[in-house]
Amino acid sequence: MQRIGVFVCWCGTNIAGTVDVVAVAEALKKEPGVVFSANYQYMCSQAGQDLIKAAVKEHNLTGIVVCSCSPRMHEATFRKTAAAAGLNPYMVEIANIREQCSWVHKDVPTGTEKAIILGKAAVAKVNLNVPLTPGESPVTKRALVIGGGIAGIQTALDIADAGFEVDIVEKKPTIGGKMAQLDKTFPTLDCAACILTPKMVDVAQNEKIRIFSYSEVTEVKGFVGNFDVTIKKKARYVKEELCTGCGACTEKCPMKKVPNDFNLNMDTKRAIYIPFAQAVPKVATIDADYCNMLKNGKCGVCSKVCAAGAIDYTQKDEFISEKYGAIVVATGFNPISMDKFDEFAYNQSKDVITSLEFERLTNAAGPTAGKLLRPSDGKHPEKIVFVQCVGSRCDACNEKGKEYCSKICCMYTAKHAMLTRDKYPDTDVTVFYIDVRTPGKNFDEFYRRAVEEYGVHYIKGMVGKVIPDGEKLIVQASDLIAGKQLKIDADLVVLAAAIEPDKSARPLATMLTASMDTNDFFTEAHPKLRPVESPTAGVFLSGACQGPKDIPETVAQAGAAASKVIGLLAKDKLTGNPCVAQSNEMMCNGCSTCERVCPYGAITYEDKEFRMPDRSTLIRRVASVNPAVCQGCGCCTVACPSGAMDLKGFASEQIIAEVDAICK
Amino acid sequence: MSNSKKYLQEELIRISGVNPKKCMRCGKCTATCPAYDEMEYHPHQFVYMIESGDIEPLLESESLYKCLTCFACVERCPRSVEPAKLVEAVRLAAIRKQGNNRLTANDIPALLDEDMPQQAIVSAFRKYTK
Amino acid sequence: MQVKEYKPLIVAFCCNWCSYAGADLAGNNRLNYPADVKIIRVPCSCRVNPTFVLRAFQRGADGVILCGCHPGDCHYTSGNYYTRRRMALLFSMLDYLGIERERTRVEWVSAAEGAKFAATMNDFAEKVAALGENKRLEDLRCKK
Amino acid sequence: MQKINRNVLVEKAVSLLENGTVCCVLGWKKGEFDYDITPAVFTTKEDIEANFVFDDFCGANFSKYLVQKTRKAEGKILVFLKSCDTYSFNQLLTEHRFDREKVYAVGIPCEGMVDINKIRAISGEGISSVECGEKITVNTIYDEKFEINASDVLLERCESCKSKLHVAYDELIGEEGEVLESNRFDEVAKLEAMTPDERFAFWQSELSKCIRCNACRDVCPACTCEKCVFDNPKSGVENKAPANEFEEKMFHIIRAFHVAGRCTDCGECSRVCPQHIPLHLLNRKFIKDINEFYGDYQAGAEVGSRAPLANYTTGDIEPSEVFDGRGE
Repeated sequence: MQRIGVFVCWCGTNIAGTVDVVAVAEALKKEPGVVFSANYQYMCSQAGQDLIKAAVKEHNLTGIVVCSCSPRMHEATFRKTAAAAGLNPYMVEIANIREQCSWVHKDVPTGTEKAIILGKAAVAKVNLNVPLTPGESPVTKRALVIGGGIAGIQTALDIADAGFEVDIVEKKPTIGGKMAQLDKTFPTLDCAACILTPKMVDVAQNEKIRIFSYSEVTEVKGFVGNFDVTIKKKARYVKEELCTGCGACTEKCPMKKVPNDFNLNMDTKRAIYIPFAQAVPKVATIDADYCNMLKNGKCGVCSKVCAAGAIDYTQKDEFISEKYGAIVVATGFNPISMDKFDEFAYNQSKDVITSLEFERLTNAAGPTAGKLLRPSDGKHPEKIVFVQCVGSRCDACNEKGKEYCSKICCMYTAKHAMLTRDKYPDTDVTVFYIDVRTPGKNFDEFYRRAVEEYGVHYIKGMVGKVIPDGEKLIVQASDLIAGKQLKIDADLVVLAAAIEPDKSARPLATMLTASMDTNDFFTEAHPKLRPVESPTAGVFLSGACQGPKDIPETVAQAGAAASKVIGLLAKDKLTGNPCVAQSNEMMCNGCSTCERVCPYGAITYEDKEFRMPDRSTLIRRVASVNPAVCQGCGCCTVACPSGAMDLKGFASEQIIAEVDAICK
Repeated sequence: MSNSKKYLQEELIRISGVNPKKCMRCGKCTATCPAYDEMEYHPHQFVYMIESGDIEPLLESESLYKCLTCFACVERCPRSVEPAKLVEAVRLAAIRKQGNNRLTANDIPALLDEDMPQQAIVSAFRKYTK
Repeated sequence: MQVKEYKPLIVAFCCNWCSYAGADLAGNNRLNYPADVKIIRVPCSCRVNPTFVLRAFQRGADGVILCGCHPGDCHYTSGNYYTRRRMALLFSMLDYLGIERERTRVEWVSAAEGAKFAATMNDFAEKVAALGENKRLEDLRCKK
Repeated sequence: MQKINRNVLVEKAVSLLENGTVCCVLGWKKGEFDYDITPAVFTTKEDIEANFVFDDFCGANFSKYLVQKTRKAEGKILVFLKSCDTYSFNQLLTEHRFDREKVYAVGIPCEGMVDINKIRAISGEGISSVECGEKITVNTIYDEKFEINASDVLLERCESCKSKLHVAYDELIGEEGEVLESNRFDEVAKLEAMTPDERFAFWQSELSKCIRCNACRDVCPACTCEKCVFDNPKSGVENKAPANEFEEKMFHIIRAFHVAGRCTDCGECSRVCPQHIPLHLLNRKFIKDINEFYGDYQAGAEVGSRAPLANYTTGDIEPSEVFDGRGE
């Protein structure tokens, strides 16, 4: 039997004005388990808390009911008071007789009567309370960053800066991501490589950071603070530790017709390659689909020219297991495929390109060495048409595109238009837009400069179709403001393709039990207040995997994700919320229903051996809750058919006791 | 909007099954329209004018009979608004009025000539007659 | 005509993150609603087992209302979606057994909707009061 | 489809037992009377040949027995499954309630089982013997003799059979059937069309007959909990004996809700109820609602399907909208 103390607060006149606090204290004294009751002007004051502490000692209290303001206000306060008096803090219950009683009811008899009932419900609950101790779990002080674009790089650097070890897993042979493919960046027009490559070098040189390039995450087990991750290092047929990145192999490789994905297949590379000059790690990789040596054993040139002896044709995929305390997802984005947009003739003409291809065409390290030339004939285009919102802002039932605004297209199109006019003032540049969206520091000014200083024609209206006609592309479009249909003879058409999350994100989300929206963007724990955390504890989001973002936003989010990781890794132990679900193994059917409704993947199943009354053993499948992952929503408790699952702190028995107390 | 206008608007929306509010005013329908030069009001204007209830001018307009119903606008609309179906609905609203048949049997002989496929006349007759 | 003023007994289950906070806000703004409404705090509306609802009716409650975060806003991301299914089915079943459908309700009340909370409770209490005492689901054995 | 003969099943059982495929056989044997055929476990050829029964009274669904039996059996268990039983079989597999490897399932065709109560309605009390053949021959202690067509006295669940398709088996005897257009929701719809007062009166009169024998729970293939909530003092609904009419209502609502989305509508609850309460009307109400609110769902149609109550969509119907468009 509990020994419960009831403490009724006046809250000045806030409560005492409409509730007869003395009568409440008297009435509750008669409740089962109650051995002491008192009332005081301000329970939350030091004197009020001292009164509670003294009563706990004097009356040997095992439970406390405070009739006061909302538990959202002072539950934490009174739990601390209880703890200070040597009581388990979870032996405290609050009866909310202010916000939900004295403030909403007018007269004293009504208020008093309701306050007594609320008090009784709290007493009934405390009678069934048990001391709870928050679970503790150790924290592996190492973070994993999945994705080595600017988001992943920045997050890794920030975490490493705080003194924690970080591993980056990047599926491509080099880190750098999309930003490495860009030419200039808006709105300042500084060169992407100039600001990105030093960061890549920082990553390479930081002794806290390990890079797993050409690698993928294949399995994630465990939970916040204790993830077990398996990483597949794909065979690159080059010993990373020996390769000096001299490039002799790539020069001598006779297989020259390999599509160069770094340049979006607009030119070719060799079967052994280093994606670009500033690659990190600067290590060659053999493309097994094209290498003659790997395909039919006839060649071996790279091995002969490699002075370091780094070539290893027998290399196999390698699986590495590592432990991490936190995981940051930074899987980034890709432009959507233009295959379905027949009207823009992307597949019919080489001179219809996407904006990312345009970036490569203007990049000094690109296929044209930075000269803006038509992919079809290498001539200088005199008339260029840019089309915005290709595949963005589509209706939900439109299968070609995406419902959302891709956010970055307005600005990069303005940038492309401006740079073209700057470098080639003889070029005629037209941009077709639906809306120009430029919220961002110096963004609108940038767009206006493109129009006013650089003479880019902005036309409101969408392009209806692009018709290849000899060397020209006839762009049929509407000018909605002039009320005209236009037919422009263009030399080059640039499509601002919508962006979508990388395809690797969906299987990764499944592995992490992290939730995604219908567009495969990762969902944040709270859209406003926890934007860089996944609802799955210990999983954080960085960059465009969470939604379309430009570089400054990505870097800001990367830093924010890093700070969350640092906050987690700085702890030696994680103390959880003790109000978590718990399964009674004796009653568990092993049916998996709870596992299916758990939003956090906190429930797993294991085969457990039971001793039966007849001394035989029985192996049964039972649920077990990981208290470090469970957030205590209680959804599983209702889903459980046998009632084996219960929620500590809000046990079925306790809630039923409250119901009974109220309905008496 | 007056009641009669509102009624007409609702009628058109009902006949066509199109929600003009989904339009984001990109004008791709008009950009893609092969009959643009023939039309006084263009597909995006149909959508916009029906949404704003300004339907009378459309009912009067020759544009109704210039639309080829080729469905290029329907195919390419990013918002799945389906402008051609709205044009069709306005056309129906126009010809359903007493004496508003666009084409009568008497008009047909005059239209017959060597170059005109007869199928076109048949389908026009179906389309433009109550 | 009713001679004695009948006071219904209403049990409201409120989720900790939205609706309980909404109820607190109603208090902060001194928005009145009948004292017949007694709130039980649960972490999430999905913690409410249909047996709790039935238990309340069995013990003499005249109406039971569940309040949770708006769909899509659940603190636990998906709890209230399950609540919605469970209660839709439970309430439909109660109605099938001939228990007045006005005695049960699910309402989504956010932490900012103090006014909605008060208005909902006023409306619900009024509807339940109009039905009178809940005889159909009352357990006579448990009555004192 | 033709009726299957007992000898075919006996032959099958004996051969599987003798060649070591299975170690025991779940089958039917005669009970106290000709018409209370009961489930039994056979382990020898002799026992099977002597006592195995298959006739028009073999309604019992064996799926549930597999939960306990597979735990103890050394080898495989042979189980005969009618098409409706296979749904329960799959549902239990979905819930990981037994090890599929330990079962050898033989699907058998079924033309419907008969309801002894319907026979009694014709013959009156005092049935002394029943013989199943082309027709069912019933003798009474008053020396009366009746010849009844099985198709006239089918169990309710067989009259409204939802499927002759076997959704699970290792081996099928006879021809495969198909999912049928069933009128099984008609009764539910009739009740829905009543006024609340009429419905209340209907259920009050039905449920007040309940003697809380728990037969419905004990026979239900979805009720395989390690410990039933009604036997668990901590569940808040522990309740072993009848006290008043509400207790019964509470019991049946909770029971129906517990199996909602998992009930395959096998009809065993109504078959075994000694008070003849139409319990299937509660389960079918949930099934009907689930189909209407969340799209058609047949529990047990496939292993591993996600039960409607363990699932959701963001656009689900609101509880307040449930009654919209349902008249009144």
